[in-house]
Amino acid sequence: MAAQGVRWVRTLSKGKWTGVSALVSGARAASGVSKDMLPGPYPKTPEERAAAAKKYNMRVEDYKPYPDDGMGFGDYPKLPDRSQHERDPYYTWDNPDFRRNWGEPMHWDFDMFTRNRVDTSPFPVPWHTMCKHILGFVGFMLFMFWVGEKFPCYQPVAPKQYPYNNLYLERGGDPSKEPEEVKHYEI
Amino acid sequence: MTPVHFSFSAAFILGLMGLAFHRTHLLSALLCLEGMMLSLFIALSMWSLQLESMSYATTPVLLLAFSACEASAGLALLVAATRTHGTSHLQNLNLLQC
Amino acid sequence: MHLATMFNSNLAVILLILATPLLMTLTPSPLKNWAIRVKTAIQTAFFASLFQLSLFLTQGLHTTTTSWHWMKISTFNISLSFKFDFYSIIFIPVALYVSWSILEFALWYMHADPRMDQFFKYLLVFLITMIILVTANNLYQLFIGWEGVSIMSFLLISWWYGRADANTAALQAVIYNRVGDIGLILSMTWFVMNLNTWEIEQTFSFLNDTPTTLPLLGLILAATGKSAQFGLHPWLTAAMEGPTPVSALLHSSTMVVAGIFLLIRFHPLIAQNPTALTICLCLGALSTMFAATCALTQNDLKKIVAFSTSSQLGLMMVTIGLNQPQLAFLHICTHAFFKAMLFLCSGSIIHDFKDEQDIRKLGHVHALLPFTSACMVVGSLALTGMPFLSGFFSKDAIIEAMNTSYLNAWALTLTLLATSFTAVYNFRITFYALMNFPRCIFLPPPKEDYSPVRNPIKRLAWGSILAGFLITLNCPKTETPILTMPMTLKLSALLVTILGLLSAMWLKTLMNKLPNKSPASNTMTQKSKIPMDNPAKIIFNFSNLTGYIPTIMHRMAPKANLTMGQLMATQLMDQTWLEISLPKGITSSQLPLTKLTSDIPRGMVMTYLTTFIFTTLLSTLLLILTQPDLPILT
Amino acid sequence: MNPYVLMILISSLGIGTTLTFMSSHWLLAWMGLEINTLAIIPLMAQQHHPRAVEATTKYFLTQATAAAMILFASTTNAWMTGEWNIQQLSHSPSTTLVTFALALKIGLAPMHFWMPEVMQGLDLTTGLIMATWQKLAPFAIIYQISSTTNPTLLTTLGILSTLVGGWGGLNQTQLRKILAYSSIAHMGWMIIILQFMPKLTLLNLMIYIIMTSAMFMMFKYNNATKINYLTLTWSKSPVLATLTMPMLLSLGGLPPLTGFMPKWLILQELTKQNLAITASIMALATLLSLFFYLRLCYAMTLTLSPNTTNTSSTWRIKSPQMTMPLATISTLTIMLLPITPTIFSLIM
Amino acid sequence: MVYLVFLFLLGLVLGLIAVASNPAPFFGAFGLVVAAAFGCGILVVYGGSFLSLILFLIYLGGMMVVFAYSAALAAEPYPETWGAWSVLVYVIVSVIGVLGAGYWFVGEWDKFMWVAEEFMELGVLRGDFSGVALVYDLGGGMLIVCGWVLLLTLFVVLELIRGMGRGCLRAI
Repeated sequence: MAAQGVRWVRTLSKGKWTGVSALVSGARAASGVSKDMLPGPYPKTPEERAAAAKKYNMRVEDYKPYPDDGMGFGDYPKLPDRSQHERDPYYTWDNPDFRRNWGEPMHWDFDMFTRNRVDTSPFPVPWHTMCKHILGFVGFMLFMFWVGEKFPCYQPVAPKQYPYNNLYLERGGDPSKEPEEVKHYEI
Repeated sequence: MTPVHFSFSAAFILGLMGLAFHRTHLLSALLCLEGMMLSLFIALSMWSLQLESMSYATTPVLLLAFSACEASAGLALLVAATRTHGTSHLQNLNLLQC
Repeated sequence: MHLATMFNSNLAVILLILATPLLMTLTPSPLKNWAIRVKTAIQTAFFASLFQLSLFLTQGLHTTTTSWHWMKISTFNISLSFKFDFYSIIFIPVALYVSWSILEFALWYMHADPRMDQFFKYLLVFLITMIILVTANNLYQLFIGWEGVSIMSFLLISWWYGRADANTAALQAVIYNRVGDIGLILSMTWFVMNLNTWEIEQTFSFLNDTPTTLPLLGLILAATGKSAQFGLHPWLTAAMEGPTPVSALLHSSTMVVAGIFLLIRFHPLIAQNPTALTICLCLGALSTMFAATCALTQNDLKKIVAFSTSSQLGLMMVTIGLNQPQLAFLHICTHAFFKAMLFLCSGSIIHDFKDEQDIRKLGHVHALLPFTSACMVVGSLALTGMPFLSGFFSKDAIIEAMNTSYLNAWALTLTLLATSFTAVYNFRITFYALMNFPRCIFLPPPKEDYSPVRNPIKRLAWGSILAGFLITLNCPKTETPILTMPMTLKLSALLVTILGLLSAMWLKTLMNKLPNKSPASNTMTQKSKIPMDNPAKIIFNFSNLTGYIPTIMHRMAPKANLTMGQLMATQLMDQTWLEISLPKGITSSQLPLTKLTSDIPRGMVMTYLTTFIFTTLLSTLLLILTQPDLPILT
Repeated sequence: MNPYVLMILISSLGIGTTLTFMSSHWLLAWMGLEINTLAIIPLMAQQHHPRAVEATTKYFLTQATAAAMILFASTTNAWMTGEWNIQQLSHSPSTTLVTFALALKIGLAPMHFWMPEVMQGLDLTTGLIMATWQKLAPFAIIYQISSTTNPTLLTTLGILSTLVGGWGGLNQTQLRKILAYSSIAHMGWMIIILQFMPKLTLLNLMIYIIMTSAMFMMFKYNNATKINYLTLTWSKSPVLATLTMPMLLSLGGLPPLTGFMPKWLILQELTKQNLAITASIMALATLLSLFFYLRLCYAMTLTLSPNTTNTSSTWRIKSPQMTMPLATISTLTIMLLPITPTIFSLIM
Repeated sequence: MVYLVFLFLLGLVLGLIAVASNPAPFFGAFGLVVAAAFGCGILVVYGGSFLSLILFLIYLGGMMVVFAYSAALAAEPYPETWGAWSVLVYVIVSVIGVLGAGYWFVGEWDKFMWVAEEFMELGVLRGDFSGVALVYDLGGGMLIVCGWVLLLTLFVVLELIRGMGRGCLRAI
């Protein structure tokens, strides 16, 4: 399609009206997939399976179609859900960006497993352990914050000070005696 | 509804029915059309006669002229259809169906 | 000329100077040495901004200027207005100073890149949006700056767009930031609906007894996204995939503090809401502790520095939670200097060692790059809060304020723990990267005597040493500081740091006696499960794999979303809507009618007239029957 | 055909319609209709091939029946009320009869069967007259009796016509039949608004005539009578092929084009009269028509004819046909919407 | 007189039934003639003798010639009369329909008497006679229209049946 577009832009830019025909044929190409590009019917017999495997460039033992449950996958092979990220980065792939060779059958959800989407490489730590640990960590932190909120911490920075000579009378001191002077500062 | 009114209405509707339910000939259809025109002629005449309106007495004549024109055009079509289709049967006029 | 006018027009001068290189690119012929002009423009802008700063410091001017009414929707008014107060006037020179240094460094770092001019343009646009953000007086302008820095961050992280990792990191940055934006947009909507204004000052005064928890939660979410607090933090460390100048400028010193800056701007609102304060405090403490823990076991040089950034951002958040916005701002400013310098030093080391980032493979740098190493040590010390370096002034004040406040005990504990961890990971960088003997081959031997390398680092080193003192000196105090406190409290920050340092050195000696077997790093490459047989290993793995959060979140969320999308596209749309109900359903319902319509006329004149007569007679009869008083019967 | 005879026929065609326009007397209106019918008959049959004669015969029979019915109804009215004036058709059975007779004349839904077949038998020029000019005289009468007709009847006729016009056209590959069904659907739109705002009927008729004329002229220019001829249009006249797509969409009533104007105003008026359901049904029924217009667009612009070389040289041959009317009318077909207020104020 | 009028009206309807019941064109034409004749009778009874004359002359004199020619053109070997089953069904259904409708619609059978009584004897001044003459005076426009349409019909007919050597019927 892009090639068509380039072609008619080029022809139009020459100032020739032949661009119109390119436009029309280009538009025709844009009008959808042909039926050859769609998957064929679900293979039932072993011969059909072999033919389908050959059609998709696969060995018969690797070939496994999607279940025929009316979802319209037809004879398209069901490939394992493995991300491109998992593939060998040092192998010389035909298409290094996608880590994929020409003629290799494409996963039905290929765009879901490209390198910056879903990663299926094995975990260094089991999945459940990871989940348990992270949930435990967050739960513990939340709990401790709750505890910390219940028992807040306050560090007094100076002894308590009261007026009237440190509440001399109120503390039951002798009113007749002159209370000793209390100084809260020193110079 | 007076009997006269009823009579020409019945005559007209009978003509119309005949036109619609015709079976074979285009000519029958044209005859029915002519019958309808006849009943209309009588209706118009009776109307002007009953109301004694002199100026309306011309209308049946005018109607008659137009119906004559229509009839002759219909007959011409009959001839033309017979020429092209080889027959005047209306069932044969079915080239244009989908 | 009137002083205030000069003061106000200073920003226009700065923006004009910054925009000049951008305007110059409009000329049809490409300019040579365009990148240098950018650097010069920023340098000039910095000096120009000093004028405003000096006016502020001497005269205490701070103003708000409204220059243009942007749009007006009934009573709701959006205007172009700038705010020149303590925060923006201090921040602009700091940002310009740091950017100047970093851009000069980038002249050397990116010199081999064919699209260097574009890189500088991105950085310049980024800087302009950042200035728009900090000077904004209303939320609309702030939002423009906010989104501007996000976009530039996205573009700059994926600068090496051929690398899938860079793309992933850029996507992470943009997605996490969008999550934060939800909060900002929520708050903006709330302000419009309840207060009918976006002017920040007006929101404080218009508020009377309206519960503000919801917009504040939105703002905290926004800050969480932008400033990489716990939960939305993974993008910050992933962003290290970008070029080092980008990490230095965006992801340590300027852009990431935008979230904290937003909260500082809205501080009068937060101060009245205990819930928001508590959330800030706890979130900040959790973030600083978590990031420091992760930094402990990382082996990537830039990643350690990135986690330390994350940790310091958490500390700033804690300060917001302490109701001390000025201290948070102080920490933003001082942090900008030494964190930028640490990144530049790391960049210099990485570049000289042929893109080697693993600190286990570096070593002996102190002899090969003595100047860089010295500055790195200065930066590390400033980060840990060595007295009288710039980090001390902010960090010590924060810890002090914490100790003397009435607050959540666990938050205090975590923050102190994180402070001690700061010493541990900084020691680790110094010990592994700078000391000892070299552990890899480097040819040709690294050199550091290029002026674009030395000068920026030198400038930032001066900043790291002096900035804290200078800013503290000129910082007007809004709250009465606590003047007396026990000796232990006053020294607690230093004490925990020294404690951390000592424990790190003790661990190092312990490690030297162990057989040289790392539990994780060896087995990682073999793709087998790591044994989790004792608590130490569990904690180590948790820290080394950064809390498993990237693994879990970055696998589960895309998979769930993409699978759902696939199911919706195939099953709901294709199989149900398209195949059964809509197009196919319409087809099957219309087809019989279509066939009927075209089958009735068989080309017979009889059909036409019969339908005509039947329809006519039937409707006339119906008419007569339904209306029996018609004059037809007379 | 002899030019003098042609002149007589064409002028009679005009005289008939004019007589109907100017008369307020049923008899004179009937005479106008008759003259009109008589005048077009030789034009229809001028090719003298069997299909043309057959179409003419069918047309003649239906039109004569309808005309007789009109006269019968008006006579009944005169018998009952003594009134010959067209606008004073107060006897309601007569009104019903006249409505149906006129519906037969213009081809509304249950009485539409003659329309596609007659169109199919004609050449494109006569088809153009058939689809446009021949509608004028009946509409002149319909417009005058609009105040006395039965609303339920009109609504039923209108909805049915729009639906049948859509359904009928879906199955067609013959352009003239498609246009006939399109005409039926448009007639439905005109009839449904008649009781509420007869001016809109006239507006719709005007726009319909413009659009249909444009389509007929386009087909005439390309000598296209089947869908698959359309696929060659681009090689004959690329600009026209491009223009035809908006023309077809205008016929379907899509917004920025002329055809949207009457539909818009009619739907608005219906909604104002609290007939939202009727309006929705009409709008949905138009989607059926839109489908076959889109099919024409698709065939024309997105497909190539498989049997001819895809040469683009034929467009260089200058067509001897007159293109000025086509150019004018296609411009009108596409671009009249912006001056809706002007037209609206002119017609009101 | 009442019975005469009733008879004429009945004859008119029966004539139309004869036409509409679709016999062969011969018989259809015959039915039309009968109907026209009864129609003339009605007109005469109601005092329209001039109109009656026009109808009689034009229909029976002019039109029938044309119809006879055309009937010969569309001749068939075994024409159907009213006795044929298919036609008879039509006749019976029509008669029943007319009777039913008449019972249903026609209310006042006595009301038509006044017309008959008023025009009992022939007067000198006939309304229809002078009325028709008005076409040359006040209705001149109508006369022109009629003339024009007759001319038009001439050309229409000529155009329609023009064409030598087409089809199976040829101009001899």
